[in-house]
Amino acid sequence: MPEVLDPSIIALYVFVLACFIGYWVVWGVTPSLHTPLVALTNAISGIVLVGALLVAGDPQAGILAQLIGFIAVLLASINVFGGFLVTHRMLSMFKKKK
Amino acid sequence: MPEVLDPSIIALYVFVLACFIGYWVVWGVTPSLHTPLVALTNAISGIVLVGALLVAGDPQAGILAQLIGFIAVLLASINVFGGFLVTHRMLSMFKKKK
Amino acid sequence: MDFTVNHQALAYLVAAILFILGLKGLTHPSTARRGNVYGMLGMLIAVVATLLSREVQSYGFIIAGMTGGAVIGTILAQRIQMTAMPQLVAALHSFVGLAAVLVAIGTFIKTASPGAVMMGELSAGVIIGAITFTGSVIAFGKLQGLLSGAPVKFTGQHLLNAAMGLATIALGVYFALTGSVWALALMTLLALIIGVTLIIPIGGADMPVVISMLNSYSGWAAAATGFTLHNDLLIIVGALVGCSGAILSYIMCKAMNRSIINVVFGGFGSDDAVGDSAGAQAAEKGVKSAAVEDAVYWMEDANRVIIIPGYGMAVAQAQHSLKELMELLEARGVEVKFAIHPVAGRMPGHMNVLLAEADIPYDRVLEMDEINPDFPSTDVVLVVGANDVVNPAAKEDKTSPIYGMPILEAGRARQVYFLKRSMRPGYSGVDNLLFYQENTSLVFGDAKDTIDGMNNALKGGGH
Amino acid sequence: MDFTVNHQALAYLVAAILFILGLKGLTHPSTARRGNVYGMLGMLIAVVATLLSREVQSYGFIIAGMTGGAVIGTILAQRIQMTAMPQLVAALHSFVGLAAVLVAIGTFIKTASPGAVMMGELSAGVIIGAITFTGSVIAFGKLQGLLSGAPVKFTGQHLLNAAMGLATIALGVYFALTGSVWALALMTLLALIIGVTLIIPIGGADMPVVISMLNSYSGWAAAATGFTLHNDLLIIVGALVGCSGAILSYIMCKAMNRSIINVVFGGFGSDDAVGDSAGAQAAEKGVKSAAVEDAVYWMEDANRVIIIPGYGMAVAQAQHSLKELMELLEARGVEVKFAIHPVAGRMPGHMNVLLAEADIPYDRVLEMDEINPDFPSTDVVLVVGANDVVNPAAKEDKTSPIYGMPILEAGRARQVYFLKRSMRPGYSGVDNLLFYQENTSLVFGDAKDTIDGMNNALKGGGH
Amino acid sequence: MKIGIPMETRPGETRVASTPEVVKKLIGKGFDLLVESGAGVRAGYPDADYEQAGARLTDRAGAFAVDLLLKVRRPDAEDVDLMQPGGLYIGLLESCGEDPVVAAMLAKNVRVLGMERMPRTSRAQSMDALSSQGNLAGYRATLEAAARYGRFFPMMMTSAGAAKPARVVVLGAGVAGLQAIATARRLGADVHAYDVRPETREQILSLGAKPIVLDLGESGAGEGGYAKELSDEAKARQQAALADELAKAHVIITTALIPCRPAPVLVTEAVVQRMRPGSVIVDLAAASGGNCPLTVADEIVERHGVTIVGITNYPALIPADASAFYARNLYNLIEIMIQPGESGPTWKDLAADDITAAMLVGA
Amino acid sequence: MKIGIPMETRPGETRVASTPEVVKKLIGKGFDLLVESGAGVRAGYPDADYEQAGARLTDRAGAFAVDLLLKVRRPDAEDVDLMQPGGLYIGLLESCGEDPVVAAMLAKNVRVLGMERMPRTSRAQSMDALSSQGNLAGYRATLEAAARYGRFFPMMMTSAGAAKPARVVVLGAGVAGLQAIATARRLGADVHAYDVRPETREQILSLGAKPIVLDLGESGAGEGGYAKELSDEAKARQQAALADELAKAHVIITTALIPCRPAPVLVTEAVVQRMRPGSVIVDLAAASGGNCPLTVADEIVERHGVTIVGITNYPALIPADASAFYARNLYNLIEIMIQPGESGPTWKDLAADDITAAMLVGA
Ligand SMILES: NC(=O)c1ccc[n+]([C@@H]2O[C@H](COP(=O)([O-])OP(=O)(O)OC[C@H]3O[C@@H](n4cnc5c(N)ncnc54)[C@H](OP(=O)(O)O)[C@@H]3O)[C@@H](O)[C@H]2O)c1
Ligand SMILES: NC(=O)c1ccc[n+]([C@@H]2O[C@H](COP(=O)([O-])OP(=O)(O)OC[C@H]3O[C@@H](n4cnc5c(N)ncnc54)[C@H](OP(=O)(O)O)[C@@H]3O)[C@@H](O)[C@H]2O)c1
Ligand SMILES: NC(=O)c1ccc[n+]([C@@H]2O[C@H](COP(=O)([O-])OP(=O)(O)OC[C@H]3O[C@@H](n4cnc5c(N)ncnc54)[C@H](O)[C@@H]3O)[C@@H](O)[C@H]2O)c1
Ligand SMILES: NC(=O)c1ccc[n+]([C@@H]2O[C@H](COP(=O)([O-])OP(=O)(O)OC[C@H]3O[C@@H](n4cnc5c(N)ncnc54)[C@H](O)[C@@H]3O)[C@@H](O)[C@H]2O)c1
Repeated sequence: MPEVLDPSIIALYVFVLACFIGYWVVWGVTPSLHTPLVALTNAISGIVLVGALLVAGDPQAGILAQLIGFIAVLLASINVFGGFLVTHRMLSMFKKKK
Repeated sequence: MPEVLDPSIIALYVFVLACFIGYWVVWGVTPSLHTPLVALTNAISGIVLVGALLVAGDPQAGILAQLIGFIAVLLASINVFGGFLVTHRMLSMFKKKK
Repeated sequence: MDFTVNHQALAYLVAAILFILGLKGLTHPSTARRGNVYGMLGMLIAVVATLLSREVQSYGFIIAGMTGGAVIGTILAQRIQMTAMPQLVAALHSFVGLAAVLVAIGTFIKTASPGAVMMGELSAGVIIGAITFTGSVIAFGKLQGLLSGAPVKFTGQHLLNAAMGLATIALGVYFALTGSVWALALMTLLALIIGVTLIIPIGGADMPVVISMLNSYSGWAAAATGFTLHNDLLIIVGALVGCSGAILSYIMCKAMNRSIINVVFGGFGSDDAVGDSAGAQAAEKGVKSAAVEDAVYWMEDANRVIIIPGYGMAVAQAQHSLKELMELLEARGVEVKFAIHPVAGRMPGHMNVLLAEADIPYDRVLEMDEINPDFPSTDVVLVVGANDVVNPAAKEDKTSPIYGMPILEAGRARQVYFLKRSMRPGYSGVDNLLFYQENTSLVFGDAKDTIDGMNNALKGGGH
Repeated sequence: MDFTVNHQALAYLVAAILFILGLKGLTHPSTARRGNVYGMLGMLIAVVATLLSREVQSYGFIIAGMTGGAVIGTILAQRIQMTAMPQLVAALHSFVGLAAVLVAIGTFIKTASPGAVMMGELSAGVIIGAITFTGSVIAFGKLQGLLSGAPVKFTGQHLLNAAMGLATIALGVYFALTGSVWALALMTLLALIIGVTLIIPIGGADMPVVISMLNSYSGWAAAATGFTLHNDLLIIVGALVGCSGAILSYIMCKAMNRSIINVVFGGFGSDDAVGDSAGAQAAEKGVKSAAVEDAVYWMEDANRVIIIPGYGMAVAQAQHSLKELMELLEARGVEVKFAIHPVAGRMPGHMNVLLAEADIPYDRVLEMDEINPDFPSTDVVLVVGANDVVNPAAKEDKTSPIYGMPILEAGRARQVYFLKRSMRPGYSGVDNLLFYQENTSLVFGDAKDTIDGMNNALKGGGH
Repeated sequence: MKIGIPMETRPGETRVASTPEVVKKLIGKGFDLLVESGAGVRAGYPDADYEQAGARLTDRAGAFAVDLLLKVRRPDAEDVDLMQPGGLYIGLLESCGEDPVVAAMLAKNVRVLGMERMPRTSRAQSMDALSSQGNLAGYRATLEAAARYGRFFPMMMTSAGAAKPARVVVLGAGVAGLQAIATARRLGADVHAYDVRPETREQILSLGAKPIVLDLGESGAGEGGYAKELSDEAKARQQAALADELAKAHVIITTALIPCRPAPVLVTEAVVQRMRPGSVIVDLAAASGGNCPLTVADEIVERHGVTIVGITNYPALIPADASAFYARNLYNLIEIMIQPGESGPTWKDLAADDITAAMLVGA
Repeated sequence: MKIGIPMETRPGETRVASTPEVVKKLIGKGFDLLVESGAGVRAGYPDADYEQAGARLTDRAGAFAVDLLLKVRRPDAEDVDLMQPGGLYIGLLESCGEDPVVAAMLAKNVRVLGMERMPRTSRAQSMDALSSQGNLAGYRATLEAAARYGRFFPMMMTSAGAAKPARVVVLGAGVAGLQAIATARRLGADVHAYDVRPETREQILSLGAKPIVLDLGESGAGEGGYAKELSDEAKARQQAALADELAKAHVIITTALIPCRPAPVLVTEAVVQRMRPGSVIVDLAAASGGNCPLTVADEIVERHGVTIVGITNYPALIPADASAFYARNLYNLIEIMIQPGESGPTWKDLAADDITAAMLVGA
């Protein structure tokens, strides 16, 4: 019955709500965790990997697009693996008492 | 090209994200504002008015549904008007210096 | 028509943002009014966007309902006594609950062939709405004094509730699968009963938390309605209200030293833990107890605060913390004085020794005769572990053993906060008449801890 | 295939929730590792859900790319020196930026007939990604020492940036409307240049904030990609990273007493306000400065903390605050001692008088000879307005006027925090060699304010 | 009605029963004030100030021939001769039970109000001279101890070495004892204190000092806030249990008193022998026999290398404030005793009020 | 090598140049210690303790016939006769410029190290007797003031009335002055202080007291941390500007000194007249003529109702710690003067070290 909603609007809903969450989630971070937090955020921003996979994994996209996708997958993967690992290493420095 | 996403899933996205926001939004409230905050939240929950309007305003729904909708509109409206006003009155008590 | 679903969706998004900002605004006094305005604006946009939508075609019922609601709501809110606010909020809640039930049923009726998912969502709306409705009615009754404030308990209560809960859910599932109107009706009935049995065992002192909890329920009911109607605004706002209401209940419980489990599941063992706390005793005697933050809220904003230290300040060794409190308040432009009663403490000059140790400047420390005239123009008096020296019985009660002793006239200030650990009397063993005065509240706890808490709050430890 | 878009969407939702919980976890030490694990899990679910989707059909490039990325990423992260972490993060950022650009271009190529909206979203992804890419490369260069850390400035810089920015946006709009590949190429080029001109004027001291800012950019790039692909996960995570990165930059700026405007717009007037602050001077001399919270973080968790008061403690009258700090730390099971140098202050026994005034128990107050052996086994030394009495020059530098004076061997502890207002020397006028030691940081500010800040943080004022 | 303020003649006494400030207030109430010339000089209140306040200066006889005689110390036999029959005496009596001087006054039809007999009720607190003077004594005695101790009271870490804080033990935590604790703490000493009344534990803590807790098997709390005498058994147990604590002390200030009983012995000679040379004992109970048997009243002696201070009248060493406080006590008392009449104030029925009834010495 | 510790014979002196603790350390360094019997008794250090530390007890002559003579106070002419030619003297000289006794010592080929001449460098701080004794003096003088003041130092609000805190003014914020400030603050007084050296303002604040700031048109800061004498003009301006502050004071503690110059006059007779009867002036500059012209050295006088305390030797009133600190100063000094040799320690070249070079009195 009802008209169909433009998917971009739904995307906008999701975007706005996620922005609010992003706004609140890091308040109150301990200063010593600033750097690890940046590292984790960096690792998470490797989520473009998902986009890269869609480009690289689509055989209909043509070889140029797939090649571009391949590089994107490579770069994003470095970021994902490197980012989480670096975060892990930083956090390991925080040896707690006992 | 892509299959169509079930709208309930999008609703779920929105719901989950809104829950996170609800979780964070009221932390740190001053105790003296507990009661006004409850009052405002109450007023806002009068948003069922929107649902009530959709029932009451749909002539195809049949007279029974519309009557039910009418009562719902009435109740929800009382809540909306009463709620915001009561909040306002409570906040007026907080007369600040000068 | 020009106003497409896309326009509507954008308008709803704006409304949702306004609601979020509104709630956030209410967390701090300086933004609270603005927050309320945001909330109103959000509601206005939501209603207008709905009315403009293609689905709404006939306006008769709507105009009648909204006008009626507006008139009734406004009158209620205007006429109500400040002290009756909690009842009003409870009453309003019951309306939301009932409205949610009606919307769900109305939608069921108007929808040609509702699917199982939709009917499931719909049942959720009905159940939660119904519980909210009767629960709020009971809360209203208790607060209004129509029902006894005492918790009503019987054995097997929780078992019964659980059984009814399961039955309700089962009926909901059955309804979703079959669309049986009888199942719907029975389910609604059972949910209404659960609302009663859930709230009736909770004592009057817990009602503020209950109201906030019901608030949360009404949010979930709205969200369920949103799922039924595929209305994102209802989902967002419902989730928002549901979640923030739950958190708020938790925060309130913590501030009142209550267990949230108790409150949600209707007086679960509420008699043991909280039973004989200082706060409970105070409540029994009709003495108000307050949280640290309440006192802070009023002091922060005062023009003049007078601190009356007594023996309890010495026992708690709270002098250094008091110094800090003084500095924090003065930094906010509050005038702070210490009023020393000649026999405060247990030796002559007891308070002087300790205040000097904490390096509180002498010009802030005044004798009884000097400061007594200042009390009527004082916003907040903080009585820190003193008792006998502010007891009006010394002036009013000829039979009292302290009759005839001059006192610090703390009771004449606008607000009095007593910092002490219990309802026990002071050295003289005489009950303090000042406790029962309208403008007096007791903040229970060790004086040093309490003042440290105040300092923390003043330094913005709240957020 | 069994794995429908609905399943994928649900998996994405779970991933998004895990990312949120991950970020939240990283805000507190006790949940930080768990947070990282949540993040990894989220990524795993996201990748698997994507690979299972119908759109992904050929796996060759993917396997090659991911394997290569995994190997390179792992090696980089393992091999890197702890001190080179910031560079690594900068480098990783540049990869994300470039990847975002490539994904956008790849999508453009593969999409048969992209609409104007999609191409607009796509340009946004390219522009932000490109800025992130070159900006991160510059930041990397500065941190790695390949480029000078000094801010590079020229007149008209901001004007140029603004002009280029406008041009880029114009090209983006043009591209969206026409689909001109040349516009796309030119736009990309300009954006790459902006990345350089935006970061090059920012000084080395601000790099941590810049990195966090670029982080935020990479989030927005991901979100833009998400809009292009109609992928909710990318949108959510992008917005999350974008927003939290921005807030984090703001928080870091506040902690470092920097203006966020400066950093975002490349050294806007950075020379005047911040130029000659204590922190800047310290940085010039190669002395580390730290925030209150850093010191708190290490003290909170220490087994033993030694406080060395000096004349500055007396000037700041910080003794009462120190008493509170002692109590707060002891409540956390930290052993706290005060080490008194024989000539600390300006009169014999100066520190004793003040510590006694604050009622610090005598058994916590130790003489130099008693406590010197304890420093090597001490986690944190807090030097509160003392200077000469901990200066190793007294032992090491024969030409120093204080040569031969015995000192408190603070430098042998694991961490030393100096609380003072500036880089100025103490009574003797001699520069303090301890400042330059690896394990030393300076916390600038009035000692009382700083300690009050610590107390506040210890009381959980952080949240 | 005439009020007389004679000079105090006991050796070493420097106080005076009223100050110019209070004299002025009394005159305001309608009294006629007769002050012996020179009465306040040693307390820092010259004759001129009394005159300015409205009093008449007079000789000794003039100050005694009054309706209301205000004194600090107990009168001598000769003083009684000068008193006016039918008059009223208010002052300390310094006696318990049989007292010829009081008998003589009563015989002369002088009504006697003994300041020691002030009840310890909240209302009477502002008239309680034992409290006000005890407070001064506690403060001044601690200064005496500090001045006679050959070392620093406070901890002091200097380039010429470190001084450990003096270990001060205060025995008896009544009014004087608590003020002694407070003053010693102010000076930075490490203060420990002991009293038989169990409620003092918290009071000692409330001043930041450390209570010494002994188990005597019985409580020493008596009536009206005072202590009662212990059984012989408990006394012995107390001495033994205290000995180690006291031997470690560098300064002991004793204030333990029991009304109308000899002061309990708390610091034995054996303890004094064990103390470090140069230590100081200040015995505020010296007048009642002392809490240390080696104390000599009104003298400062050295025994076993320990200085033992037997000063009995500390308030006289801080006469300006001591007189001011005492005068205020008397004023507050007089206020409840009178009613305004046409020709000046008249006495109320002294037997009717709790306070005056308790203070009135029976025939 | 022999070190001698004679008894101090100046009237009122109770200190001793070394304590058993330090004696033991010196013996550990290889010295032979000769202590005049009874030397430490008045300071609380009995002969037995010295013997136990390893010293030999001897008569006066024995304590003088040594290689290193340690004294507190300046020697008498007769003392010089007992000294061993070629020996070394360390002690206070209490003189500036021409000094027959020092001349006699030098004539006898005794090398003289004057403790007053200790340079004020960081390294010398632990040997600086003027600081260590000044510190004690500041503390003890304040106790003296409190004991002689007829009222409470602290604020005291009681049921018998309220005592206002004593207003204490400290003049000269050097070592003694700062400790006086600290002690008066501890006792709860309302403390104000003044010094000519501008850097003292912050130091006064750092003790929680209130600085009095005057504009003299010139700075009083001299060399080596000491003050210099003001011009006559500035002196007059200072007296006038201080007068009102001082007249309000209840207790004045003066410590203003200028090396080798008469003490500046800060409290004029006119100011004393304006003070409230019962006030107290403690003049620590009494030995150098006093900061108040009415001060009589070594006496306590009353002028215009004000008690003026002229005690010149406060450290002698707190002899145990004073001796201990002084002994530590000497020990720290001796440590830098010797090198270990085969048969005990030997002297380094005293002219080579900054400190001893400055202390050495030239011929
Ligand atoms: N000044 C003198 O010379 C002297 C001498 C003897 C007797 N007195 C008598 O003592 C009384 C003095 O009056 P006041 O008002 O100072 O004392 P008070 O009447 O004895 O009251 C003290 C109050 O402090 C509270 N308290 C004790 N410890 C505490 C802690 N740690 N934290 C918070 N509160 C604490 C107690 O209540 P909770 O137990 O509920 O916490 C008590 O009610 C008068 O009756 C006076 O006559 C005075
Ligand atoms: N004890 C004695 O009898 C005596 C007598 C005379 C001289 N001295 C000499 O004084 C020195 C004592 O050493 P010390 O380490 O105690 O002091 P110091 O070396 O003089 O250093 C004090 C430090 O405190 C800092 N400070 C001042 N006010 C402050 C405030 N409000 N908040 C935070 N920091 C503040 C100053 O740095 P900022 O300006 O950067 O804040 C200064 O570096 C020695 O050189 C000693 O020889 C001692
Ligand atoms: N109006 C009032 O409420 C009021 C007025 C004055 C005093 N008081 C109370 O009365 C109490 C006693 O007052 P006081 O100082 O005049 O008493 P006090 O001078 O008679 O005795 C001094 C102290 O010695 C203690 N003592 C006696 N025998 C002892 C022993 N064997 N060992 C150790 N200590 C011993 C007593 O307990 C008392 O604390 C005080 O606590 C005071 O608070 C009340
Ligand atoms: N090794 C060291 O670094 C070291 C050692 C000892 C003292 N000092 C410093 O030297 C300074 C002076 O020491 P001192 O106490 O031995 O000095 P002092 O005893 O010679 O004089 C006492 C004080 O009187 C003050 N004074 C002189 N004339 C005055 C006047 N007309 N009005 C007011 N005040 C006047 C002086 O400024 C000085 O502060 C102190 O500040 C101390 O910190 C340093």
